[in-house]
Amino acid sequence: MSEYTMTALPALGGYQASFDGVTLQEVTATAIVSIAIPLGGDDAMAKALQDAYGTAIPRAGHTSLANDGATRFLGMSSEQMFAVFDHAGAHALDVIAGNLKDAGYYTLQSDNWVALRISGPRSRDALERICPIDLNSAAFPQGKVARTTMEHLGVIIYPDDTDSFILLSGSSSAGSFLHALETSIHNIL
Amino acid sequence: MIINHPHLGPRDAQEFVYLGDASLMDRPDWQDENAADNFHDYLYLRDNPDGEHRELWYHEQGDRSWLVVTRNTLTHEITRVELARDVAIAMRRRK
Amino acid sequence: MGYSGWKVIWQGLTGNTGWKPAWREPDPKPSYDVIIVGAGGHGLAAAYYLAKEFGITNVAVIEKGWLGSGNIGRNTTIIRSNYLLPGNEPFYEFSMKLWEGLEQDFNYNAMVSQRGILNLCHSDPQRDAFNRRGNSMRLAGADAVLLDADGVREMCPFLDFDNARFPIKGGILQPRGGTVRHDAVAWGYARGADSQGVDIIQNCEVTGFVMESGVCMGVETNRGTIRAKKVGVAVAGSSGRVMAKAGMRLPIESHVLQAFVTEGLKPVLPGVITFGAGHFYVSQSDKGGLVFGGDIDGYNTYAQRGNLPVVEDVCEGGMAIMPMIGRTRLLRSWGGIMDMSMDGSPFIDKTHIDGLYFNGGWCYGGFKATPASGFCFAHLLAKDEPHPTATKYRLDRFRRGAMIDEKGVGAQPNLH
Amino acid sequence: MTQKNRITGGLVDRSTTLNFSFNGNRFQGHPGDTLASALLANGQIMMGRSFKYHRPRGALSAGSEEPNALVQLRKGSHQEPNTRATVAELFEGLEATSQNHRGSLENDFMEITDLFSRFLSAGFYYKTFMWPKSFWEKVYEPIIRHSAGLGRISFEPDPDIYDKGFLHCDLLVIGGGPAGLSAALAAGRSGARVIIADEDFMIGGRLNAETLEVDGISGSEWAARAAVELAAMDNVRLMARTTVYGAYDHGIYGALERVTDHLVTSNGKPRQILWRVYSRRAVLCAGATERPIAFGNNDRPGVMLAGAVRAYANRWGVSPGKRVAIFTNNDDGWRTASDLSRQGVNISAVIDTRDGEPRAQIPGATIAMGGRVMDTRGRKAIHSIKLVDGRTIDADCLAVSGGWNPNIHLTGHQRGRPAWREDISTFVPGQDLPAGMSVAGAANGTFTLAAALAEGHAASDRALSDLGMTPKGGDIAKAEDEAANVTAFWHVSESKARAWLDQQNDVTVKDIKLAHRESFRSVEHLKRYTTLGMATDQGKTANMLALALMAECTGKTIPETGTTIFRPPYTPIPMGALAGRSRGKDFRPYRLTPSHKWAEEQGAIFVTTGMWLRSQWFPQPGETHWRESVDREVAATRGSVGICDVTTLGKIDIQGRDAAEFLNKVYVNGFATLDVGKVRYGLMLREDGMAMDDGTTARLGKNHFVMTTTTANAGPVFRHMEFCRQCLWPDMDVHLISTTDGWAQFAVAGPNARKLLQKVVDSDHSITNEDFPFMACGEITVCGGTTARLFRISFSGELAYEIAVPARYGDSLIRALMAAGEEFNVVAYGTEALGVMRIEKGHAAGNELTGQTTAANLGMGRMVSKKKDCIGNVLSERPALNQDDDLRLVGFKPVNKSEALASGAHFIARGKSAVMANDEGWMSSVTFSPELGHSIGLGFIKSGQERMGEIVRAVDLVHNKDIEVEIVSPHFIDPEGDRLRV
Repeated sequence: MSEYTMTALPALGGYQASFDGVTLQEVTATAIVSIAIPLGGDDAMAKALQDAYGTAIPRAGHTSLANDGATRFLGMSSEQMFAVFDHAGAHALDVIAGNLKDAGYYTLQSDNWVALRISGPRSRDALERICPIDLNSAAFPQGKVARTTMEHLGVIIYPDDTDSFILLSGSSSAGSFLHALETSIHNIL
Repeated sequence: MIINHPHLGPRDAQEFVYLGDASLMDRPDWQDENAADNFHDYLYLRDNPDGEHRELWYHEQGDRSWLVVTRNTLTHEITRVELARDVAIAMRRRK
Repeated sequence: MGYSGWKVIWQGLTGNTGWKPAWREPDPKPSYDVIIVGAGGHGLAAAYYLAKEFGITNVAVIEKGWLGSGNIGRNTTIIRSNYLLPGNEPFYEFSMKLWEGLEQDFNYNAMVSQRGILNLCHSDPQRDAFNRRGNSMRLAGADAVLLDADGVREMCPFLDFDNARFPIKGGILQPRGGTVRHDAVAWGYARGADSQGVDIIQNCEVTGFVMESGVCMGVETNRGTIRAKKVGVAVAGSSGRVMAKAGMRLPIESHVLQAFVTEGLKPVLPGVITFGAGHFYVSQSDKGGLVFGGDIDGYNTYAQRGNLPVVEDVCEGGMAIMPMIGRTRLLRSWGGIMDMSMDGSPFIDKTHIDGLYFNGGWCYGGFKATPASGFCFAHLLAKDEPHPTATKYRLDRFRRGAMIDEKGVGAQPNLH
Repeated sequence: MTQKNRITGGLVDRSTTLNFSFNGNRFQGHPGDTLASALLANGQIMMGRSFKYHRPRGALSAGSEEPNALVQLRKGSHQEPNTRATVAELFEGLEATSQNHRGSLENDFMEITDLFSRFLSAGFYYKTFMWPKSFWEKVYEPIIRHSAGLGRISFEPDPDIYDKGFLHCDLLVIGGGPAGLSAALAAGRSGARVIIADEDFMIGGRLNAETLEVDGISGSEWAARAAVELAAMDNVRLMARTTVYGAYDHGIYGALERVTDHLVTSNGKPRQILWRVYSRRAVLCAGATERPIAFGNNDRPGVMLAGAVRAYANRWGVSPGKRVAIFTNNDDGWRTASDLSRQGVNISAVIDTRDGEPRAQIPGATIAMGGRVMDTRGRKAIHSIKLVDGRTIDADCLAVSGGWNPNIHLTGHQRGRPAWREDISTFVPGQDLPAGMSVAGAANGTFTLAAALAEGHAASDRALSDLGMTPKGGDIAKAEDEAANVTAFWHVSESKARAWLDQQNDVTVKDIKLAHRESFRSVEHLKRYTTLGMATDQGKTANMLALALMAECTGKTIPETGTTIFRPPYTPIPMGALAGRSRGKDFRPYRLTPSHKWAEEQGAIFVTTGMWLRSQWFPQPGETHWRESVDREVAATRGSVGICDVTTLGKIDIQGRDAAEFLNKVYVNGFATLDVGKVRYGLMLREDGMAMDDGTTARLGKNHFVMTTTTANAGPVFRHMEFCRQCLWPDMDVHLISTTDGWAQFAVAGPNARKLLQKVVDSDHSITNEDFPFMACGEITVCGGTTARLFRISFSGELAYEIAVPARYGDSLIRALMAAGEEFNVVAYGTEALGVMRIEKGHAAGNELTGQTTAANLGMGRMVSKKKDCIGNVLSERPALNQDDDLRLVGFKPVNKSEALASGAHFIARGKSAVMANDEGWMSSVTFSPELGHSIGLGFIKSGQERMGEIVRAVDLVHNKDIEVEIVSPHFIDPEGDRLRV
């Protein structure tokens, strides 16, 4: 056993704050694994996903949910999806690889991203100040995902509940991203 | 500008990075006897039309796909948007 | 008629009714020694110097619209000779020297104002690059001064030194840089050329070239055929579509560069300032407006208008270095079409077609080059050999691998 | 002071009184007032000075087209120049001052320019100030610059904050007048997503300025009720104080919302919001702007637009004068007379350029049909007017109406050309409107109320049908069509005195004639030569008249003479709003490495590299100069072991059956043969043969590689490889994803690097020289099972590794490494020490990879494989890139060891003069080498490889330095690389 212990430090130290009509919190212990579909391997991947998770390959811009509801697949492009699921530690890759076998190429992405949930009746008002995507519940219902840019930062956004959105942005700029969100909230209140 | 992405629908062109004429997909054969001239024309010469222009846009703040956008350089009207990869595969079939 | 203060006073006393037209509005003659296509700054300057320096006065300048309607009338009026590469620096320094004697030369006050141009740097590598460039300038006989942060602060105390995302580490100053009243340059050259017998033919669009056994013998226009021994094309912005009429493909793309001016203000800026960590450069016009610009929009276009992302990006750059202008209002924005070349440098060259000469590819640096470009193009048209300061601006340089790439970004026009 | 011009009626809240000051004088007004209406109410007619002749001026208009009444609003750092008093909403304590005068507003020393005006005609400055040459910058220009300009800025940072936002709608309605409200109601009731924006703080447009009725109630009341209905709809966003300033491609509009400008303070909230509106359809209902008539001294305070005078009376309960005269060429002017007369204002005369019967009975007024005003009297405010027939009439306010011009500006933002309509003698929107836009109401030349309401409703129905929605807008609001006949009349030719067109820039009828005489005849020449329409109002009230006059001069029709092109913004937009939050430290985001917190604790000095903040060096107690710290870090690393955070290097995960072949094509050197578990240095060219980027790529599995790029090129390289993958070789099975932020990576360098690492790497992974030799790589675990990657690569030239763990463990790892290194006196080193060691080692970096250098220039020509296809190899063979005297990267040291080299110096042969013709190259990187004890440098010099030992000069003219240097190998330390392999 090593004399040095490694402790995981969330990008924002587990940030959480509530404002009038908006709640903002860092989502920790979330694993993200990118799954690339080999050229010509769509059918094999479709089958693997069906067998392991009982769901289909999400089209780009859409998400699909495992039948146990625990894993959400984000369609990042026609040949790439992100698997998002609760998982502490750094071995998430093995989970996906174990389930989908050699149907895809897998890359650990958990630590590339900081994940924030913004929720509450005024969450759209706050996001309106930085997000070019139309977040109207009819235009952007649950089951959709978009990758775009907010305040010069790349962001992946998807609704995970009514008036609730998950935001993924680069972990190295987590502080600036949080600042952008907090500013938006300050500006609308 | 708005680019109507074949998979993602209308997105602000600000999410994209522009490269140039779609002819840049048609890279010459390095072993051709006229390779030097072919590469020169390929990399440096442009039709630069005033009117319909097929051009390459990269969805950097999106799905990372390269698109072939057909856009009018006088009016900016966009009449067609294709995935560059599909276009490239079709091009190779023709060859 | 000659212009002078006395003339202004005399005319004032006599009701300003004695002023003569600044130029004639002649009909095209059947033929000329030289036709220059494009009555923009470069075309008019070329005609002026053909007549004045090379004694060739049987010249027509043919313009699709009104004279000066191209980029000479829609730029940000900056003059400088702060280039790095040997292919460029001597040419731009030659241009600077011509600017310095221009008004007395063509008897028109173009308000050449050498209040200095300051490029800011924000990192050590940037400072090293400025050092290299400053030395290039000095080797070419130009002026260059390197400033540290304190030197910049002394000159422009209003810049954001204390709260900047990209701290100002210093800058390179060319004291002889500055601004010129852009329209007046076109008008001065037009008046000067016209007074020496050059025909400036406005609202005359070139529809084709007269080709006889592979030689260019003139131009077809909407006002008939006009023949000439030599045809020089200087239509930057439209080079692609005009040269296409001669069957040429060019190492050029057309892009739009937006420019901006604010409401008038009492004096704010000493000279020209450019931001080294964002896309923003600014000066103040004699009328008081802050004239500024930034990056090109980045997509091929012939439409003289841009879009919001670049508008906002440029203004962000402005606020980043000068937070004092927050309550100053943007009054007007406009766009000009740039000949963006494959290495960011221009062409002044014969084409492979006898009798057809080409001047273009100025990217967004054409205004400062106007006098030298006109002079060197006239030199080429008159003597059939390049002027000593413009020997590198050849159309075949990419085939040879002799690029003149100041920015080092390669064959992607929208990055230059 | 009493509000002597305040009359009955109006929409201001008289129950509340607001105090404000103008030029220090205290006044009172009411909520609902603008600064202009309040000043007029208080009898303050003169409000400013003109740009060129410093003529006394009052408000001409009651809206955003105002050329004259410009003031400096607020004080100190909040000072806001060139604010239109006619749109500035009054608030308690408002402070305004007039501008562009020396001395007081009333006694402006600069007014003498007016006496010399005959010498200052259009373009006079192009004809003089040329002698003596040196006088321009020194004398003439400073004088011009100080007398020109308008308001002053505070020179302090703008204390307010601004925000931006994005809105989406089916229908954007631009303008909240009758047509706009009608359109918005129709669309809103149909369930469409609607945004309706109006620049005014009170919705209703002209309805608030007129006495017309809609649906049997007053127009203003109807507008108020419509606003309430719209505000109540979830699918409608009603935006007052919001100017749609520009029409951009594909239905995108720019809009500025003024959130706190009408408040005493913005209380830390955004002052204004710059909205980007994505609309599927838009209807422009921007109304129309009245135009004046040109006649002698028509610029005096008190001469106003008739519609404005009517607006001040009807909306603000203010009569600008006690004896008001009207000068009109249309029926609309008469409404001003009857409306004011009905409110008991004395109308001294109505002068109508048309013959025929008076259009109304105005008690006590002199009626002059077929009459014309020739001149006015009264320097700081008119007191009388003179008619062409010689009559003089008392008037302290002259209301002028020359007809109305539709506000078609946004229809022209994409260079759509307007069309001429003879019947109303003005331009209306042409055919080529911006895609998705339609126009309704006065903006479309439909000047009467009932017709405007109907047109707005119809435009909405058409838009919705286009979008496949069912219009359910209900009935069109009912109203009468008022009389609105007009007969074109532009200027009074009998006037001898100067007649103004552009009042702000002082462009007169004479100037137009002069421009014509001097052949500045095209509209653009006219504008540029006379400065017509170039002022803050963009000639909204002037351009049409000037055009008509030029047409007269040339004998052409007005449409033949042309129109000027409209440019965004419709009204001026503060720079602060356009920048939004992106200023100061928020100009761009910060990227921080996983060891940032730890480095802060160590008191590290940080440097900005791109978006990243990196540790530059770690000062220790007692160190006073950065060189001390850096020299110590280098010495300690070369002497024992040092650690550097290299997380910022780009990391790209590359997988796929064809990954190896793919790398073979993007790198100039071979990768297909790289063994699993090995790392290789790779050089990437652009297609033009220039070096693009370099780095190491590790093969973790048969189909799995991890590439590192330079910090600066991480993005461009990724984009380039996606281009190659998707556009050039689409049938390759390769997949890319960035993992830059995912892994914390540290370089551990120095003779004791292995000993240190062995303490943190779990024992089941052997990293002995045998098991883990130079250029080995592998996936391991550290500190008891944490996933990690280890690469045996070296940038410093020492025995070195780079170790990576998932970013969340980065903080732990740096602490563990430093703790483990204590026994070896480990140091943390920053980018400076990194740079010193790479120069000592002769590695090229950013200063060498300038995008202008080939592999050959960098001394890596032999790496470029000729046996395979790779990006850049064909064009890298062009002659000019392969000459005998090509630049070559070599090392340099000063002949006199005590001298410091300078980066950016140029090389000149000894005995040659320092001119460009003798330029042989330049010094790209320099440093002091602690190991060698003197300054060393890397640089490019012609045929460098063949000139070892030669002495040349490094000339640094900008620092007046010229020293002799010796050309040496770029590998200053351990040229054989023995240290790497131990």
